[in-house]
Amino acid sequence: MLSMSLLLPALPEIVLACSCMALLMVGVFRGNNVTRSLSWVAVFSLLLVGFILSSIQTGRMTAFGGQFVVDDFAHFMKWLVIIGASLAIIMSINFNEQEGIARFEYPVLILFAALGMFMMVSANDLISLYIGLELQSLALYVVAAFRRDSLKSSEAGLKYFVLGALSSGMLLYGCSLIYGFSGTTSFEGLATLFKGLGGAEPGVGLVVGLVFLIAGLAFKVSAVPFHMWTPDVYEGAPTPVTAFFAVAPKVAAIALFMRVLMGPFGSLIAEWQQVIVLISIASMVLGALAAIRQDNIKRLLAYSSIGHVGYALIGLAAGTEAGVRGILVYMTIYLAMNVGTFCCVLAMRRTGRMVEGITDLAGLARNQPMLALAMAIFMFSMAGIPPLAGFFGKLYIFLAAVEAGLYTLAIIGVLASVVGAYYYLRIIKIMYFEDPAEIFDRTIPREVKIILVGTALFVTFFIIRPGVVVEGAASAARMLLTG
Amino acid sequence: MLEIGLPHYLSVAAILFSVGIFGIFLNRKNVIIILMSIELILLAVNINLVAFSVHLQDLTGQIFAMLVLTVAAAEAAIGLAIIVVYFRNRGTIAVEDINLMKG
Amino acid sequence: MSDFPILSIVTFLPLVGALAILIIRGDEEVVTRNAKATALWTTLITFCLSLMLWTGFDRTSAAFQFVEKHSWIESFGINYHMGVDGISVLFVLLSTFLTPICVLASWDAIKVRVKEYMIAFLILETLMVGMFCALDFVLFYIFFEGVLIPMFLIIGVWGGRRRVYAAFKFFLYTLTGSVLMLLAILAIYLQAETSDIPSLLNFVLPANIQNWLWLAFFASFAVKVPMWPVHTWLPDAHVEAPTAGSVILAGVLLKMGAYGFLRFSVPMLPIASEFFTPLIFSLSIIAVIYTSLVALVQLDMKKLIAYSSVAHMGFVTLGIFSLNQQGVSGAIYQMLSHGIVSAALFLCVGVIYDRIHTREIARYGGLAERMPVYAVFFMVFMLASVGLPGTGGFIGEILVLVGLFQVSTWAATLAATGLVLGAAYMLWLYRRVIFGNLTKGDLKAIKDMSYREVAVFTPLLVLTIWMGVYPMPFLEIIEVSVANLVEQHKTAMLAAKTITLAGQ
Amino acid sequence: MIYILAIFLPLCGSIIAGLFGRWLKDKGAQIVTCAAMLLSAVFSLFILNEVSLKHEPQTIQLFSWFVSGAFDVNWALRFDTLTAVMLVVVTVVSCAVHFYSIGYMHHDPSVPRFFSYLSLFTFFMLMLVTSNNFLQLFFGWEGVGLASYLLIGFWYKKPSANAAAIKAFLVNRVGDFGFALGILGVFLLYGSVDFDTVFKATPGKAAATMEFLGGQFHALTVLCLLLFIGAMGKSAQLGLHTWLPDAMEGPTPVSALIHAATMVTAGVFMVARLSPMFEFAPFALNVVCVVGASTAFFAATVGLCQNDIKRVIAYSTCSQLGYMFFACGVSAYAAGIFHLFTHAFFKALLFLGAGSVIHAMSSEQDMRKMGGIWRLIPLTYTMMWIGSLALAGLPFFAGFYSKDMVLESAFAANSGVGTYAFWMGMAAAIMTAFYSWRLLFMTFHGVPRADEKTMAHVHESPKVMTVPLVVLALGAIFSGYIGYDLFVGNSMQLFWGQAIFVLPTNTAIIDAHHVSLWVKVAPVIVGIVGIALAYYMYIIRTDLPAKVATRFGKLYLFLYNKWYFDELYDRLFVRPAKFIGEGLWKEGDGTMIDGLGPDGIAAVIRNLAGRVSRVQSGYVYHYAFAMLIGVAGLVTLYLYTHG
Amino acid sequence: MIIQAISFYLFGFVAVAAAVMVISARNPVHSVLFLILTFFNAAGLFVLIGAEFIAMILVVVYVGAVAVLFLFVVMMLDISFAEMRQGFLQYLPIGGLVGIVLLAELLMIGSSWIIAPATEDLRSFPAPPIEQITNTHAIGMILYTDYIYLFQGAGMVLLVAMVGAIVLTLRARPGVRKQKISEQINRHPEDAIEIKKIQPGSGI
Repeated sequence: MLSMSLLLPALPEIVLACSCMALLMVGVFRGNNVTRSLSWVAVFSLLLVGFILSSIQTGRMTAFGGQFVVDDFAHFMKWLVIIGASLAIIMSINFNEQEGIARFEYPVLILFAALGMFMMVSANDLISLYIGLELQSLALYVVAAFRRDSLKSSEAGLKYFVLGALSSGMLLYGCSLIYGFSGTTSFEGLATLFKGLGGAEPGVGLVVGLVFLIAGLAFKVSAVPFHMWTPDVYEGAPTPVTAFFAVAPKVAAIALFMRVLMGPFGSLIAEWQQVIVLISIASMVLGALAAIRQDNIKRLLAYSSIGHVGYALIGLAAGTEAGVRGILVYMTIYLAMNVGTFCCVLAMRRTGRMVEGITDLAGLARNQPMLALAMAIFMFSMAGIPPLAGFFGKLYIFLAAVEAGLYTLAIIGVLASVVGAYYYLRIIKIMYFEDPAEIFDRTIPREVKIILVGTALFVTFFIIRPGVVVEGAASAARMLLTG
Repeated sequence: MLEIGLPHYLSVAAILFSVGIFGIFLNRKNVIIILMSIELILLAVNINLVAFSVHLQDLTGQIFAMLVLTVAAAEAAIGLAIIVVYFRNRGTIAVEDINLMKG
Repeated sequence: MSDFPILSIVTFLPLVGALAILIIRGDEEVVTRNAKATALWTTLITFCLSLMLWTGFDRTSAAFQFVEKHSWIESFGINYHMGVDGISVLFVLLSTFLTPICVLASWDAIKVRVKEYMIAFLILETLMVGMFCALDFVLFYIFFEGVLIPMFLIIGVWGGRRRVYAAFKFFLYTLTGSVLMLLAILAIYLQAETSDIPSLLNFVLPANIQNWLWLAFFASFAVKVPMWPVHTWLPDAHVEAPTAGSVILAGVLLKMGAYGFLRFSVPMLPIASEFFTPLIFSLSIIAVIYTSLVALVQLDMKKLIAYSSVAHMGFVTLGIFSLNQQGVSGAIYQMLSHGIVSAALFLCVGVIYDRIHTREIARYGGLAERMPVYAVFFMVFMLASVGLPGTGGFIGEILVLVGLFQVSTWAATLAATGLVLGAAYMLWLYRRVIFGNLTKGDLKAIKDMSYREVAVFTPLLVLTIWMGVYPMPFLEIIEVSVANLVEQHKTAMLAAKTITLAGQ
Repeated sequence: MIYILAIFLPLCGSIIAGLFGRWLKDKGAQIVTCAAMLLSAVFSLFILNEVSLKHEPQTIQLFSWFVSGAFDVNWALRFDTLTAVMLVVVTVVSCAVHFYSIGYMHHDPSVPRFFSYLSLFTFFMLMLVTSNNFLQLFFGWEGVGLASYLLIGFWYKKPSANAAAIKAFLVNRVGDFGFALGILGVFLLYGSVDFDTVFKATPGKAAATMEFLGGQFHALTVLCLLLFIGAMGKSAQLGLHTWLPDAMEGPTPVSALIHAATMVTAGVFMVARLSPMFEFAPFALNVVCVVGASTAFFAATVGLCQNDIKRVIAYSTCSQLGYMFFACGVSAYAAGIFHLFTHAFFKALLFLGAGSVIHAMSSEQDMRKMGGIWRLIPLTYTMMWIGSLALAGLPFFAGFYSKDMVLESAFAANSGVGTYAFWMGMAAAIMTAFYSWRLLFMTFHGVPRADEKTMAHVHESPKVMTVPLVVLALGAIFSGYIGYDLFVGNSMQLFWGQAIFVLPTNTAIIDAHHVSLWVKVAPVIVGIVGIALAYYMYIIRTDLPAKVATRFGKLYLFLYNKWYFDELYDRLFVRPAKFIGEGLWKEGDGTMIDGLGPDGIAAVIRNLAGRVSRVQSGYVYHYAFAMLIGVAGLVTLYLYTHG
Repeated sequence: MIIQAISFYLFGFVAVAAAVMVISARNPVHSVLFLILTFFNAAGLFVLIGAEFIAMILVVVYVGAVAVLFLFVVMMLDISFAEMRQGFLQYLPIGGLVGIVLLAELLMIGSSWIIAPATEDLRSFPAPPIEQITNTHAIGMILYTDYIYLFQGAGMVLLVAMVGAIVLTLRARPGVRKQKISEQINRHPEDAIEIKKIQPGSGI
């Protein structure tokens, strides 16, 4: 008999799973006309989960025989997931209604995805890693194709699914090799094993398995060369879904990345550092280059997110506490910037129809100065220009890189950020320097407006008290590494 | 040669894995074939897992394989659903036609 | 007095003004009028407040003054640390002085989106002043880099025909340099485990990494100065920026690079500075001669003055890396006077640009007839730019040359050719614009300067002459800090030599 | 107080006339500036009396100019005999020119501006001569350059005037370039730029060497040569003389004041002022001497063939400056200054006279279009005679005393360069006489060559113009006689006091009193020969000049075109500078730096971006393939590096 | 031993051959059938190695459910096989090269594998000897206890798959007549018939 106290660490997940099912039931019985209230309930249940999360949080705890772990790191990342998921739901409410896809399954699926992410973040075993990943992925495949009458959306879903399945296959193959050559799937077991090696090279099979595992995870964070799905899916999926894709799964996947590489494989850094460095460089460079020629804002943001992941991976490549801290700060800020930006994209609507061309933003500064200002803030922030928050993200990442002696990586990183700045500036240019195009509808839903203002303020005034986020990230990072 | 050990199973798995991968990127005809290729990959993984499990005399691998099977089934369901949706919109599921978005 | 946060107030008051403008509502005309008024008053008050720095500054001390320190990012020991010394205080004043002038100069010239324009300028002022006051590396970098944002918008939104190209070039060029500097800052931070500038000034960095760090700083500051061959953004940015933008660009932003050299490269990386001095000298001298020759053949007034700025800043870098009292003081002085004079020259171009809407030199000629007052102002600033004794330009140049001559006669001689070439292009410009026969039709009805314009120019004129005839009040402020800097550099070099000797 | 007033009154006048010219109107501006000038002149005479005759040199410290470390410069006024003499020259001539200008410029629309400039010039000139350190000297130096620039370009609508103004400023700048380097060197060597400190320390530095441009040289020689480059620029010596003839584009009073009497002599003044340094740099002195002598000869040859009345006088000035320099070059500074003193009067007289002629001829300056007007403007005619006689050095006119003294000193120096200077001076003297009378004859005699209308207008100038002429004429007649004793005669030592320093071994000027008779007489004789020749060619055989010109066509053209200096400089400096500038701009900045730098990189990146975008083909199998390559690549990489 | 070897090679060879056919068959229906063949052979391999439970699951789940689902969809979508595209061979050289490199590497790992030391101690759930307890039994003992978390997780995955499949494909078509028994039974005449009183002679 499992006593309740043993389940306590997983209480948020349990609550989340229950609310998923409950909402599903309600939806099934009440139909699509309760979608709006259901969405709000979903948001509240997420917040409730967050509340539980915060109230039970005391140090590092494991459950289910060590397959599940919660610590400050998980706590931090879960909060990001909660925020990302909540905002994705809120952003979608009006959008889905306007697009005629307001169905009650949407919030439920997002909740399922969030549950998957929770499992990923708390994974302490290769199997729980896989299950969490799949739970998340399956939900995401569906929401990507959620606008099922749209060719683009279904194509996005199809591409995402095919490539996602392939990546799962690779990841699994890697897991199987790791399991086979180490005899365990438990992270703790692996950690003990590798520590026991005392710096000696592990078997080839293990490392090849690790490479496959990295490839699978790199797919989820859309790092080059496993990124190819990203632009197409971002473009095809409904905008709130894209916003969700851009933040929550990335947060979860990168958390998993850290959890795996810094945890059990921490002492094998010599084996994987090179791989991460290569992936990171490729992501930064490609993210910067490919975005230049884009005309669709969602595609552009896709490449932008590829670039951002490249930066985040710098912190991973550093393989230090500072690196982890940098990633956490980076992802927090990244989340705010991206959600904000997608709110702006949501506001791009003419006579009730979405427009996604970058040129449609022309002269926005004249027509809707506040919207343009917010967008400009996000763009400058993404380019990493101080005093906006994006700068701090890069600051901590590069601090970690320099500390770890990864000078070449850091230099390539900053140079790529300059190239990347070009396309962010291009958007600002179009908004501010060009003659106004046709005006957008002025009916931005109130929720979206609030999110927009909130994220913009966060990005702008992050500078005043960066400590709040940074300290949290620091303690999370410490816990990830020291346990 | 006659002594059948772990390497043999691993080799079969590796070959199946490769065949599956070949199937994905050499296929131009039908998305469903791709789905089947994925099933092949997962099968390869399962062979690996089971082989290791038996070799290590550890049940974890078999549990893992079972879960993989479960997930694979779920994945197939979703995949087929997406293909159906796509087919309804596009009228074809030829892989070569799935390139509305690019660049 | 000591706990009155004067620096923070001077820094952030413009930001408050910007927020005030932001919340102005109403129809276009009212907003425009109120925005202008608010901006003007804010900048004027800021300037008046900043005069407290002038009066309250202890001229006998090389220490940082008006220091404020609050913890900011605790776990990293990064503080909000502000303060000024003799090197920086005058730049603060220069910034606060030029901004109201810019606002006034834009009064009628800017007709669209005035509100945004004024906000951009006020933010720019905050960032500029903050940069000169920052005593924490990270804080410094934030201000240093943040300047790009408002400037990018100012050039891009209110600029000329090729404004987009110019704005991008400006932004990306300077960004490239800055990000490399950021890495250097981080490396220093990790070495010294502090980002506090006063502490870092006394921290000895290992000799083997100094060169790399120096190059990273160089990448940033050289672009900002700008030094040859990374100067090409400047002519474009200047030409396309609105008048006030050019004024700030030439008046303050160019000084940021040289200030960086003074504040960081020289004191923190003494060995590398010494090592790279020949490089700096070569580039600066090329800049002086090269850009002077290029200025000679310009067809666009602003471009000509922009190129002349490059040449003048060449003197500044020469002075700084002379690493002696006269050279460094002269460099600072040259920066100040160039800040005033080039600003005034750009304003001069702006005056006629506002009337005829072209900057092409060939479209002008014979303005002296219709615009005698303008001719006089232009003349004085032109001569100051030429470095005529009795104007601010002279003091800086001669001090730089005095300092330089002690280090390298070659460098001084070659740099001095800049005096001849400088006179050539400026006089020729003046002749083509002001002198000659007034033949062009649209010039016949051109009006002389209005009272507002005279009000803009008069303080600049007074300062130019003052700085030339009685520069002591300025030099006094500079001297002690520079002496301290030079002394420290010497000590550091001595220590380095001893270590090398001991190592052998 | 008087000392200070003497210097700053012109500045006040200038500022008042300049700023308030619009309200004061022409009259007011004239009154203010002339009154200031007159007072200043009176004070100067007083100062001369105090300082030179009562031997009370003094220095007035005003305030600190700038201090940077050891580099300490003060505003100060130094009054010694050299200064006092210059003060008198400057203020008196300036005063005369001010008054003259009232008449000469009364048609001009911007009279206040003109007077403001004139007074400003005077102020700078006074600052120059009273400077107590190198920097202040430089201040005045550049200041007069500025004023000269302004005044040459006074008629800003005339393109030629603008060109001349710029040329004047730029050529002067070239000189100043040397001057500035000299100052830097002085500071490096002495650690100070105060005259007193420097002069005191000079004997101790006589053997010092310094590094300059990679070589070790005798320090004082280097410094003196550098400083002399400055003097060459300002005093239009060979090589840097090209601006002076062009400067005649300015109003004639300006030519009289600046380009004859005062500013151009600043170089001579400087050499005399720095005599304590030059004395220890014999090589530099030799250079000064050779340059001066060459200039004297060169300018005289060019003067032979010019047709513009003012240009003739300008080349004459150039030539006379050469005399002064070679006097200094043989350590006869006093003789140089003496010639400067007398020359100021008669050359200003000649210019103002020429101005009067031009005024009469309705602004005609070409002598070929004059002639036969001596009856119409007798007073001017007389004045020109007096000026020419003084210039030619005929006995008892001012030039006689000073020029003879210069030539005798050169001869008495008894050195190679001295002898060279002497013979060059003699050659120049005969040409001087020739072209002076050529000028007189072409302008005043013969048949009128101007058109009817002009001739009908010819009239004597008003009083306000002629009175200054008379004053200067008096100077041109008597200054030599009066000054001889004080400047170069027996009272010499006492008169100059500490102002001029001559090494006891350099005795040229004392020996000059004891040279053989033929040396003393020769200048007069060659003067008369020159006059006779001119008379023969321009009065008796009026067809001869044309014949000579065709006979020696090449030579004539060579001289007529001023030895092709302008063309040479144009080819050598101006055009290459523009060409290089254009090249650097278009090719250097445009093609090279931008092409390889920002624009080039941007193009490459855009190109790459296009390629990268094309890779994103939209086909799932490509994407899968990319993943496969990725994973295969990483595995291979690992096996390769670790296997 | 020989039998075991022969069986292994038989199963292995057929599985691989069928897999190749899966991806190269022109007709998708054939592909599905070959897939089923592959699975059967894989199941055979599992039995051979002693993991009979997994083998059974494989047959039941895959052959019984998944493969049939595939078949169903293939039939439903009714692709015309006439328009077979060429281009298959276009990428073969490079693709094949990469694939073969990867395969070679994997095979190398498989054959030269070294199991890390100390794996004995790391095993979470050592398999009990087959003599004491059957494979199925052993799995059953841990699946619902120690692996309850993952089991539940897998359940959620299936739930999501179900929801997802429905959400994507189910559409309420207008005009489809459905039998609603409760409504039919609860009908009253009043609901069905409306009686209108018509004035005689006025017409309708």
